[in-house]
Amino acid sequence: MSQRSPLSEVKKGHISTLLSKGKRSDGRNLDEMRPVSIIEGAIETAEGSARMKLGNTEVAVGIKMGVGEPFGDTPNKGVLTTNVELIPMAFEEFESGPPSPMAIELSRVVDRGIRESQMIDLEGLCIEPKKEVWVLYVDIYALDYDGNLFDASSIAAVAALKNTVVPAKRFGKGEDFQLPLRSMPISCTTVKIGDYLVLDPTLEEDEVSSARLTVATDENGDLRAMQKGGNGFFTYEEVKKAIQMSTEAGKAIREKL
Amino acid sequence: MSQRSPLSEVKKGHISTLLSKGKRSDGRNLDEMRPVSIIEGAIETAEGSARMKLGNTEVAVGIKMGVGEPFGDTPNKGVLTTNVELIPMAFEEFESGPPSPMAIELSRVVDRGIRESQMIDLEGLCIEPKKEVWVLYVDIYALDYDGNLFDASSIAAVAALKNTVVPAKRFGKGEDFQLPLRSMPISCTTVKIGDYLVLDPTLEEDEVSSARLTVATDENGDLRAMQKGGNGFFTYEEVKKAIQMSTEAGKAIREKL
Amino acid sequence: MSQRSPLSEVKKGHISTLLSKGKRSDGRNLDEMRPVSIIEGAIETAEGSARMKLGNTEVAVGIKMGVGEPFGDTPNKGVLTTNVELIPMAFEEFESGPPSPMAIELSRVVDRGIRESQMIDLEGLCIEPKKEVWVLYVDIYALDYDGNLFDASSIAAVAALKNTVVPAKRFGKGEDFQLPLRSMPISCTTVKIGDYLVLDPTLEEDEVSSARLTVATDENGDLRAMQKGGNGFFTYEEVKKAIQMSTEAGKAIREKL
Amino acid sequence: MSYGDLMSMDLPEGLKLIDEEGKRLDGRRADELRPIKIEAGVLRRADGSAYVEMGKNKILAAVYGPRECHPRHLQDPTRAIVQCHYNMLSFSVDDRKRPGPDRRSVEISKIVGEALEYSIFLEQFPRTSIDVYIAVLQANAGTRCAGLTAASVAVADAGIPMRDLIPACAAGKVADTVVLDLNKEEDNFGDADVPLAYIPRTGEILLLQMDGHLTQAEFDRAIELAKGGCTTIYGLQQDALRRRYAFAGGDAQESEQEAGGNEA
Amino acid sequence: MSYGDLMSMDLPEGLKLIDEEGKRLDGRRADELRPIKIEAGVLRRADGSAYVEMGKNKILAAVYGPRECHPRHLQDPTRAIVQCHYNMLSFSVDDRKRPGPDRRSVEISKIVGEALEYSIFLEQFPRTSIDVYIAVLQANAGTRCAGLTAASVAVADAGIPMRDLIPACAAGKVADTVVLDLNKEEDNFGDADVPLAYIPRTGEILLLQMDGHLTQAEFDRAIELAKGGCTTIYGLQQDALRRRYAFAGGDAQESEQEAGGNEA
Amino acid sequence: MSYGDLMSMDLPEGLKLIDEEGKRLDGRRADELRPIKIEAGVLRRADGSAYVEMGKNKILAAVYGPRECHPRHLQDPTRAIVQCHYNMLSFSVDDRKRPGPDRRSVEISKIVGEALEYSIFLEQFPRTSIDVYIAVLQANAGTRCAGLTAASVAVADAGIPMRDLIPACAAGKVADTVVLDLNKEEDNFGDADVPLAYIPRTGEILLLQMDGHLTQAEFDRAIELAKGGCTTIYGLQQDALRRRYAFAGGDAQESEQEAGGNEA
Repeated sequence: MSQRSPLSEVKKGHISTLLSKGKRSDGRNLDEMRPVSIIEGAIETAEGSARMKLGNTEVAVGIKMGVGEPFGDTPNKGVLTTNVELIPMAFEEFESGPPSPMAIELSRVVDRGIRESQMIDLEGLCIEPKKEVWVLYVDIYALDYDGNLFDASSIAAVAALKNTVVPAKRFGKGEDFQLPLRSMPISCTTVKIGDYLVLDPTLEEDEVSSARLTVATDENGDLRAMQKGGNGFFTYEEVKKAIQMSTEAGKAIREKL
Repeated sequence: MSQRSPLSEVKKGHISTLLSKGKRSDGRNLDEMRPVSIIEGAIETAEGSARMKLGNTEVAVGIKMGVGEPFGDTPNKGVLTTNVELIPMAFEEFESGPPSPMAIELSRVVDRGIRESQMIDLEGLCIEPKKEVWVLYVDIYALDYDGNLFDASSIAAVAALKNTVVPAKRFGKGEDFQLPLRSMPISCTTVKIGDYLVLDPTLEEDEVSSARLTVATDENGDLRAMQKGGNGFFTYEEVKKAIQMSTEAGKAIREKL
Repeated sequence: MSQRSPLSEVKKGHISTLLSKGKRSDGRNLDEMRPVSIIEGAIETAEGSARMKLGNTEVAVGIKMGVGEPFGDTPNKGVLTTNVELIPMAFEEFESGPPSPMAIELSRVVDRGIRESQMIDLEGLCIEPKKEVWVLYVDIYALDYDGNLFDASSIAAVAALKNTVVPAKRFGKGEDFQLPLRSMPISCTTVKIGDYLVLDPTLEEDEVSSARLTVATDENGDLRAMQKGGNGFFTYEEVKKAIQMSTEAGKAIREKL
Repeated sequence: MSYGDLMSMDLPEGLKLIDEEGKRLDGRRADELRPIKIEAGVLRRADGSAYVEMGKNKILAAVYGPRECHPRHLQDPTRAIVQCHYNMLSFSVDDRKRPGPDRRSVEISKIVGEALEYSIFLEQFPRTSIDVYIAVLQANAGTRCAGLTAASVAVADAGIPMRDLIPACAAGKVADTVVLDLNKEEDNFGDADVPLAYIPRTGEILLLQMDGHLTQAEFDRAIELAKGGCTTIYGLQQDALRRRYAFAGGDAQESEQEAGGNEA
Repeated sequence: MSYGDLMSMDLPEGLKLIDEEGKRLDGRRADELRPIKIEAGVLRRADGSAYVEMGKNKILAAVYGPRECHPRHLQDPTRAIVQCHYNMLSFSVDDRKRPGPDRRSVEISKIVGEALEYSIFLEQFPRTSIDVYIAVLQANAGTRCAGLTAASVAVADAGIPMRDLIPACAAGKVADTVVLDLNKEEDNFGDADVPLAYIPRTGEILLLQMDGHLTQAEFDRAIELAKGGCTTIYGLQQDALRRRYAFAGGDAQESEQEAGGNEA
Repeated sequence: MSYGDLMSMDLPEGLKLIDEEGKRLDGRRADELRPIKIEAGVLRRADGSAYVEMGKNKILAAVYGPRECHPRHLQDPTRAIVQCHYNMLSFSVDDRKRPGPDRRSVEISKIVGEALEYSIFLEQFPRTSIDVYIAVLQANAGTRCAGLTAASVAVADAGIPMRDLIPACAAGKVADTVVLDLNKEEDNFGDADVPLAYIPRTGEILLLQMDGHLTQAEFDRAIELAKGGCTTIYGLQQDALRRRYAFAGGDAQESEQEAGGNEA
């Protein structure tokens, strides 16, 4: 996003010319998501799972659970950990080793989309206050990368959480039960290319964009999380427009889940 | 083993010519180990120890023990950890820092030779089921490297385990006692140079070889562990011949321990 | 200290010429410390703190405390941990990441100055023998570097410990109380440039010096810790003279605390 | 009541984040910033530096560069890059923080660095790195905004050509009220937090995050308040640099400037 | 009985790994492979890729290269090197695995990479690296063999000149019987495991390990079974590539091929 | 009484570190070194090596170089650098030590390396590194001094041009008495420890530390004793090298040399 090589200037010119005619290189409208395909529950070793394609971007999400101690300041709540792994299988520039700043930002934005929206009823994951709670890991792996992992990751995480069954029997804690969920926030991302805002950018679009805005909205159209990225700016009018595009796209995706 | 520099092609030619005459550059037969010298119990701070030379290859092995919790799936068994350290003292290409793939493969092969052969009576290291067991560390340091650390490490580990005394008194767990052992598997390694199989390779031989086979056999000549390495191949006939060479050499070494 | 680039040879010549006239580039006498300014207690989130300037060298020290288990061999003593962070804010050659050998030596010398001098009454930090003791972290950050972090760090640490209040109430362990202190050792450092010994070196002086001697003395002028550094030598006469300079300077600083 | 108590508990009974008269725990009105102090040029070794107090936040920023870019593979032949390191000192929070970067500080470093990149004429210094270090000595909610405010002054103090200074502050929602510049208690027990970096002259938004739950109307109000806060802080940044240049050559002055009300 | 129960216990009473009729827990005969599905060209970004299901194992492999070798000091001026990374995803096993390589995966990466090196004409690409990534989505014993099987198809899918495809599978000993292709329960409660990679056309053995306790006669029988398994798998690898090339240009087809019996 | 008991407790009742006749726990007088054995040229792969026993300390040292300097950024165009790595093997102490460097070993490596640098004509080998590895097989107080003693012999064994050999030993204070060369019990229950490296011929002090509590007069006495110890050790270092060169070509000899009293 930030590296402006001569090549990407050419690419940018090409993409901008198309945008000025209201077109994108893959034929989409500016406010249109790529095709979404989600396979839920395909991983039997996980408590819940989803494989998701957003255009050519593909991720796998698995939910694992265990029993552990609660944090001292939330003695009656389960513990949630969200992690995005950008494995080199997915893209030639992803590297093994400690997570890059990009992977960390992704993890934290997805985590906030789940945590701050209070999607999961964490109090329903308390076994014994102060002593035992369910620990929930949301592990997201990028398998094939063509831009906008923010949305692919967070939507696939929501899908995986939806089919998660708490493995209570395996841990000797009574009968298995469905993970207790409340609202279901959907994150959608817009980037700015020149003066245009486009939804759900491909990698090519992402590379020539100057700024990014991810917006998580809930069933009521309320805002649940937001993250601006990139070394460009938005005006407040642009922010409002991006919020509107994300809200609309979120509605459409929520219906598919 | 895998790097084929022009120099090693020359070396390989020389070594192959000798082999075609049934000779090796240090005068050994193809199925002959280098001289073995073992000093047991030289490290007073260890519960058991051995310094071993295999030709010019030298290792030091020390056994340390402590009291800890058993693993959940083996509540009545002691815990075994095997670790090979390829410290830069031993060879100019060994580096400080996290263990190399070579060091990890070595550690795991030596560990399997001890663990899968059930050499140690791990149930005899249980203090109180589910609560307290003896924890046993087999730490192997390469001091001087001239090839075939697989055999030097695993044989020295066996020698060190043989003279290990469980320090029960120091930990307030009754009287000291000899580490309970069962079978005594011996690992011997063969490499393939051109079409020849040679036992106990020197570093020079290792560098020009295409494949390696380590075979651990017990008192009955049964197979207890095996590991093929290198980017060349063995035919099944070659595997059988290597097993035979390892079995014979193992018998001879077992008598010395 | 050890790198002798051509530039520093020139610098060294200049500094030596001055020294031969009994002068230093900032006008000080050879046995004179730079101006010391200490602000105690400025960090409200810390149990004790000090910001200290020694000439243009500046450090911030904060003391944090918690409750933990004692070490097995000191069941009735609090636990002390001292750490110096050479953050890149302070100097262009300091790097993020694991501590450099310089940072580790600094930490350990400051730690010994506090620990071996028995400055803190660690037995007064026992809550319940073998079970609970106070854990005390002395964290020292270099903010601006112009030489002699040994003295800036250790003097600022002493100043921060002096205003430390044990947060017993916050941890439900009774009333807050002043950290129990005994003696108050002061470390002063001398370096050797050519044949001259100079106290409290600036970075420039440090870079052209061949050896360093840090000496911690107590109220009685007794020796409490010592550390020689650098790849040059001292004669025993020089060591005696450096001890004398450090003892005198330590007295003067002790009066200011 | 101690800090620790407030931190680890639910809102203590009887405590109201906003009282009947609309006053907050620390006596502020909804649209009021905490007292702010900004000082430029406080360190000798760094090329530029600044110190900011914003309520109980105490923050140092230092800038080195433009200088040779390490690690090399990050070099850009067409422009400088900004490498920002946000660092909470171990004793800046109630429970000691282990030294070194955690995931939170990596994320903050990234978004603060991106905002700074926009403000600098990077094309003038190809292949170089501009390294920005933010050290939080004492934290009390809002450190990313105060850190960016300080870092921007430090970049200016280093004499690096800039498009403009970047002021930053947060707004949020507390006890059903949209308020400016949350302190720690409000952040812990509030409903939403919206950090914003905004250049008053151009209306450009360079940093924007949101946590919690806001209607779109509440979000509008939060942005409105935060814009006002940024405008005030922008003035204080300029004052600090003016004082710095006025006394250049001598030691930096210990002149304090407090921001009381704020007509956002 | 759940997975977890089987994993952490001794063999539950009454459960027989092989019944009176010689059938195994999942109904297979001693010389029978689990159902296998192989698909080539399943990822868009990688130069080559493959997906393998072998019983309950689900494995992806991707290949990048030949490309510039990183880190540089591993470059070989005379040939390409293969860098293989075997990776079990955190949720592929019952107890969550911490992301990142552990010692087991480093060892598997090494021996699988060595086998692949033999199969590629490395001399044609001096100074380059061929990077192979194996991701285990779901594990059920035998992942190193299934991973190598998948990786070899992915190398072919990348169009890299190869000596031959490499099929791999294990044999072992369970309840005193030598059997082909152990599943997880058999691996946990069995007596020995012998993974093998074997090229049927030439008889070359490229990967061989053994764990447990076997007489030399039992070892012979295990190798015999595993050779037969490799021969079957080799055919399925070829089929997958044929389907891939037949439909090249379109999306990879979801055509499934099951391997029932095996006349080893 | 076992090692472990001594280590983790206060001085056991009735045990006197120095008895009525002035004898120490191991029978030595106050000014007496422990038995010392030094052997040069004990490893084949290293360019130089040495083995030292000093009481119950067992220490190997190896030297590689001068050779190309890694990492590159440490290269000095005007001289060689010394990179010293002091390493306690995991089983060299009562409680197993995790392999790899800890903070203590980093500090010892630094100060031992600095002392060695002084002894080598570094200017003769610009841009290179001389790598010194010290492995403590068994530890019993005084390993940094014994390690430096060994390393200096190993440097000589590598044929690297040196100013002089470096002997090192410690003095300290035990039960109100200043004594030479503390063993483990004395180190644990003593009042002060003063490691010293000192070249007898020139009077140069290359390593000096102090821990504990000494009056300045006691410090003088400790240095006096340690100087004497160094003089004795210096002779043993020379003997070891003489034996090594006398038998050069054959295997290193297992000749032992004991240092009894010491006329310091």
